[in-house]
Parts: sequence; structure tokens; C-alpha cells
Amino acid sequence: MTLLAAASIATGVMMLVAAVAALVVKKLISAIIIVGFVSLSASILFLLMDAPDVAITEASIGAAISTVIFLWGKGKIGGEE
Amino acid sequence: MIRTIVGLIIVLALSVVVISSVPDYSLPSGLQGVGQDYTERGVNDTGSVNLVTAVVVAYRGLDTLGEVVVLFSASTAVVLVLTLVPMGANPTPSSSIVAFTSGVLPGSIVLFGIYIITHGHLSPGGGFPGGAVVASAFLLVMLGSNKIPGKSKLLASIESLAGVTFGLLGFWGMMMFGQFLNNMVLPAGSPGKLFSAGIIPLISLVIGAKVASELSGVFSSYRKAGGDE
Amino acid sequence: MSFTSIMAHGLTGLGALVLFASGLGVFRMPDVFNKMHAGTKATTLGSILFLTGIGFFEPSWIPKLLLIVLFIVLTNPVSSHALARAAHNEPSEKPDNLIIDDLENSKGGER
Amino acid sequence: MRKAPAVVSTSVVLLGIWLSLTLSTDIQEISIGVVVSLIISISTHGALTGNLFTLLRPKKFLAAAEYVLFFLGQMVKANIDVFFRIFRPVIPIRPGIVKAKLRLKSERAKAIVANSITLTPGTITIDIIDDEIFVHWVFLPGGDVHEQTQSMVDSFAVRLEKIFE
Amino acid sequence: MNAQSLFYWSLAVTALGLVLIGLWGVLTRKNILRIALAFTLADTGVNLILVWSGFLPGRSAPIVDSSVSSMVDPLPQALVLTSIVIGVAVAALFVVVGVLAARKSGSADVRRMKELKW
Amino acid sequence: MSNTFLIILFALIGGGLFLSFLRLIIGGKATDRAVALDTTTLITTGFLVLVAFLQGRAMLLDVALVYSVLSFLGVLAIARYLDGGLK
Repeated sequence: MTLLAAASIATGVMMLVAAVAALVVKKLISAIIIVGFVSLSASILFLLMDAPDVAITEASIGAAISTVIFLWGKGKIGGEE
Repeated sequence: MIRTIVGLIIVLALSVVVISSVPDYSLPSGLQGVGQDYTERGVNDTGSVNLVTAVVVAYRGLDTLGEVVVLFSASTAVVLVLTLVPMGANPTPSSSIVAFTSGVLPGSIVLFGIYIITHGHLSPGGGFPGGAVVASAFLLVMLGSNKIPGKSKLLASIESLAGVTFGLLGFWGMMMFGQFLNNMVLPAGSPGKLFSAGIIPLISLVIGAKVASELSGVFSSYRKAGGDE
Repeated sequence: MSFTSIMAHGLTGLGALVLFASGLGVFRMPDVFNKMHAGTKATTLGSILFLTGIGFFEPSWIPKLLLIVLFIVLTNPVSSHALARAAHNEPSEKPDNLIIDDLENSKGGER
Repeated sequence: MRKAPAVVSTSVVLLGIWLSLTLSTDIQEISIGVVVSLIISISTHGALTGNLFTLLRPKKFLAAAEYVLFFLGQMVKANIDVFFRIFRPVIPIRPGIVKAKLRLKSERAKAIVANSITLTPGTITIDIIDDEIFVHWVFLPGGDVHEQTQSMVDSFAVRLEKIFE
Repeated sequence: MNAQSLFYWSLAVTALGLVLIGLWGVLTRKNILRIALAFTLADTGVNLILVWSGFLPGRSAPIVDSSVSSMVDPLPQALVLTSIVIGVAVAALFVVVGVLAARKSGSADVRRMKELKW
Repeated sequence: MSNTFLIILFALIGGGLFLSFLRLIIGGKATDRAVALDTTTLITTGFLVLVAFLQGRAMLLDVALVYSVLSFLGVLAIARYLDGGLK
């Protein structure tokens, strides 16, 4: 239990740092990559909260599909930020 | 700059309000109300070992039908709005290794998605994540191959067929027992087997087909808006 | 200590160590291609060792663990290759410490 | 009909994947698995494995086994190499991209060679253009670089040629 | 504060923090896609809070097994399951509308999208 | 599995995850971050397997499997975008 608590706190801290970084980082493409990491750590937290169904859904949506949607949007707008 | 600071102040004030509204910082002693009920009676009521799927498909099946409708309208809106976006430039072709991989792997990813859909009542999974995995296989084909897969008619027919089947499965229960989406129109079987839990696997399959076809439709319309015709 | 127990502890420990080394390599290496060396090879072997070690702890899980290993071995080099190609094609992403660069020369010849 | 062996071998492999996913040998699981894997392998024309039955010939089987062993050995060597490189205070690198000729014809063999090179010591594949393969070295070998690269690529290609011809 | 209760409340703080960070991003960023990213961050945070509301440390996942004695609440998990998929569809709609607006006004900056002001 | 050994495993995997996370945040170029994301997802797969082992339930391996398959797709999409293939 102590180990899982430590793991969840560490993951949570990394997730919050990554979320702030995604909003302040200069290039939009880097922000999209970092949001991918946020969704990854959210998936870990869901697994630690005994919700494997939600973890699978978050992994299957957050890892590929939402990344692709944002990349497509950036590709269509074009140009730098 | 002033924007950032004002935003920060608003957010901090909100966090103070939320933190001060929590009465005490102790652990809850146990489940209450409907959650307790589901964990006690879920397996006997539905025959599904995975209680989350039991709640999604059986207890709250009507809500899920509504959510599928929301998903349908959102994806339809995406496809409609995308027809307004003008065509983009030609994309760079992918390398031969990526093209080869995108020809080889999708089959096994689809198999994997079908496993997640059909074992929704036995292990983590169900229609929603499984459908997303199947849509990901479609995505891999679109990322890797340099041709635009043109099967949108098939996708549309799968989508509407799945929607109609969901409704029909619901009305089946209504006709037999006077209750929409009654689970026991098929035998419950013994919990833990593949063929068990009444119509839960069938509805999972329908939801999976619906989610997969809708997400794939969104992807293919993105690709069409960007490619050269 | 039986043979299985020794193998299990040894393999999981070694796998975790290799995974740690991959993280360190990605952190320390100077440019994209060298990061990729650490990020691809070490994670692949690290995952193989670690999952095999877990398989020694729980023998009934072995088929599923093998499947994860199989997918990692099939997919990891492909994504790494795609990233490497992207890093080379995009002028602003390309590292400038290459001693020889045949790919750039052959591309120049085509244009 | 020409693709029948590929379809059959793909569906056998897919059935294996299905059974290891379910971790059970229940008759219901097996029957559903057979149906699903047949449908998928027919609709993808057996693209996953190609024709695996040629591997049943002893000569080819030995060649494949030798390739796998060689590859695993190289991979362990690669990791020892990476491991001792990144723990140094100053990482020794001398990077460069070198091209080599690839004699193999089929796409499958090309992809296997490229992926193997990515996972083995000191090298990753950057690109394949027609029959030329471009390899990135973390530490360029001494002597004639092109010759060294060519012999490294050939050490994989020769072993694969025995399997694919 | 023992380990269990630390585990429980740290998860709540993380989830709340994610919602607030997403809200801050929506309020202060200027690029329309960046706002969409902040929106999905807040979405993830809300999902975390919902799952947390049914979570109790020391219990196991709601999949009945011979070895399982007590479980967490399955209801919030079932709600979040659908919410995630709806969330990605909404994000897709957000991105597409953003792309259209950016094409109309010639830039992704929300301050220059005059037609959206009223 | 003794408790000390478990702590060592958690520390090693968590340390690797943290270092590649630092590279993801500090960055450099976009491809550096993408490589760091790739490494992070693979280390996380190991972590998820470890959590499944601790809970002692084989069905939690599905999460690790889904992640290892789909993170590949995410990284591939990023690579294709940087390459100019997603216009």
C-alpha cells in the first residue's frame, strides 16, 4: 500500500508538471507530445485507483486517437504559433 | 501578461473555495446507496463478472444508448463541418518500412480489439475501448499507406446497422418482459464463460461496431479534406 | 532458493536495471539519433528481460507476456525508424554533429 | 486460391494470438477464435505472416532458427554496448550516416533487416531508398567506413537470404 | 495521516490540480488549438475526480473473482467510460471548428477571430 | 518476492521513467521529446505489468497490452506529422 501510494504521488506530480509544461511550452507540437504524456499518467492513475476498464479506455483514446486529431488540426491550420 | 495574472487569481480563488468546502479529511467507511447494491447483486442480476460492463450495458443501458446518440451527432457534425475545409497540400509519402508495417499489423490489432469487445463481461474492456482499438487499426492503415482507403459506404452502413440493432435488442426485451433492454431474453449462462450474461456480449459488439465506425468515419473525412482528389 | 526463484529475481532485476539505463541514456545523450540508440535498444531488451522475469514468477501468465514482448519487438523499431526519418528530413530538427552524411548527399543528387 | 497457404498460416497465427489473449482452452473461446481469425485473415488476404509453410522445410527452419539466435546474441551485445556507453562521464560518440547496398528483393525481408539493424549494436536504420539502406552509427568504426557498414548489413542479409531466397 | 488516507487525498489533489490547470489554460492561452488542449486536460481531470469519488484504498477492482472480497464502486467508472469516448468526439469537433475559424480569420489567435465576438 | 526487492524494482523503473520524463519536459527539439515519449511509454508498460503482478490478476495485463500497441501508433503519428505526412 505504501509503495502504491508513493507511486501515485510521484505520477501525480509528474502529471501536473507536464500539464503546466504543455500550456507554457513554445511550440504547439511539443505541447501535443506532452499532452500525450499527461494522458499516459492519467491511465496509470486510473489503474492505481482500481479502475482497469477506465484505464484501458483512456489508453486507447489518449495514446493515439486524440494525438492524431490535434496533429491533424495543426496540420490544417499550418504556420507557426 | 495581465491576462495570465487575472487567470491565475481566479483559479487560485476557486481552489481555495473547493478546499475549504471539504468538511473533513478522513476516509469514507464503505460504499453507500446504489454502488453497494450493484456490488452485491450485480453478478446474480446480470451474469456479468465485470460489474462496470454490467452497469454500462444492463443497469444503465438506456443511458448508454443516449451516449451513443451523442457520439453519433458529434461525429456527424465533425464530418459535416469538415466538408467546409478546403483541400490541403499533398502529403509526403511514408517510407517503405512504415508502409509495410501498416499492411501487416492491422489484422492483429483488429483481432485484439474484437477480444476486448467480446470479453467485456469477463475482463476489463467492453464496447467503448474495443471500438477505439479497432478504429486505431484503421488509423494505422491511413498513417502508413499512401492511398486513401475509400470504404466510407461500408462504414456508413455498419454504423446505421449497429444503431438499428441496438434499438431492436432493446425492443426484444420490451416485447418479452415489458422492459426496454431486458438482459434475460437470452439465458444467463454460468458467470465466467464467454457465452454468458444474457445479451451483454451482443450489445457490447453493437457498441463496439458503432464506436469503431464513427471514429473511422471521422478519420477518413479528415484525410479526404486534406488529400488531393 | 530454487532455480525458478533465482531466475525470476535475476531477470526482473536486470530488466529493471536496463529500463533505468534507457531512461538515463535518453536523458544524457546529446542529439536525437543517439537518444534513439538508448531509447530503442535498451527499452526493447529491458522489456523482454523484465516480462520474462515476471513470467517466472507467474507461469500461467506466460502466453500473454510473450504476446506483449512480440508486439514490442515488432513495433518499437518501426516507430523509432519513422522518427529518425522525420528528424533527418526536417532541416530544423536535424542534429549538426554528423561526421559523414551519405543520405544528405544522395538527396542532393536527386534534386 | 493462390493465397490459400498465406491465409491458412495467418489464421493459425491469429488463433494462437487469440488463445494467448484469453489464457483459456474453453471450447467456446476456441470456436469463436477460429471464426474471428478466419474472417480477419481472409479479409486481409493473409498479409500478417505471408506463407509460413515454407518454414516447415528443415533447411529453412534451421536457417530461421539460426537467424533468431544470431539476432538475440547481437541484441544482448547491443545493450552491453549502450549500457557501458551511457554510464561514462563523457559519452564517447562519433556519429555519422553511411549507406550500404541491400541485395534483398521482398518488402518483408527489407523490413526485417531494417528492424534488426535498428536493434543491434551501435546502428539504427534511417531510411531505405530502393536498394540502398542508410545506417546511423553512434561510433563510426575505424578503417573504411563503407566497407564495415556493408559487411554488417550483409551479415544479416546473407542469413535472411537463406530463408527468403 | 496514515498511508491509506495520504493515498486517497493525494489523488484528489492531483485531479483537482489538473482541472484547475486546464481552466487556467482555457482562460489565458491565445492559440485556439492550445485552448483545445487545455480543455482536454480539464476533461481528464474531471474524469479523475469522478473515478476518485468511487475509490476506496485497499479494495480491489470491480471484477468478481474467487479471490475478491470487497470492491470499489463500479458506477462512477461506468459513467467515466462513456465520458472519455464522448470527450474525444467533442475535442474533434472543437478542433474542426477551430480550424474553420482560423482559416476565416487568417490566424489561430483567438483575439483576431472577430466573427466569434458578439 | 521480498519487500526490499520490490522497492528496488519500483525505484529502478520509476527512476528510468523520471529521467525520460525530465527529457520530455526539458526537451530541446520536438523529435527529442518524441523519443522521450516513446521511451516513457515502454517503461510504463513495464510498470503496468508490475502493478498487475502486485495485484495478482492476469486480466490487468490487458491494460499494458493496449498501451504497448497504441502508444506505438501515437509515436508513429507524431513521426508522420514531423515528416509532413499529415497535411
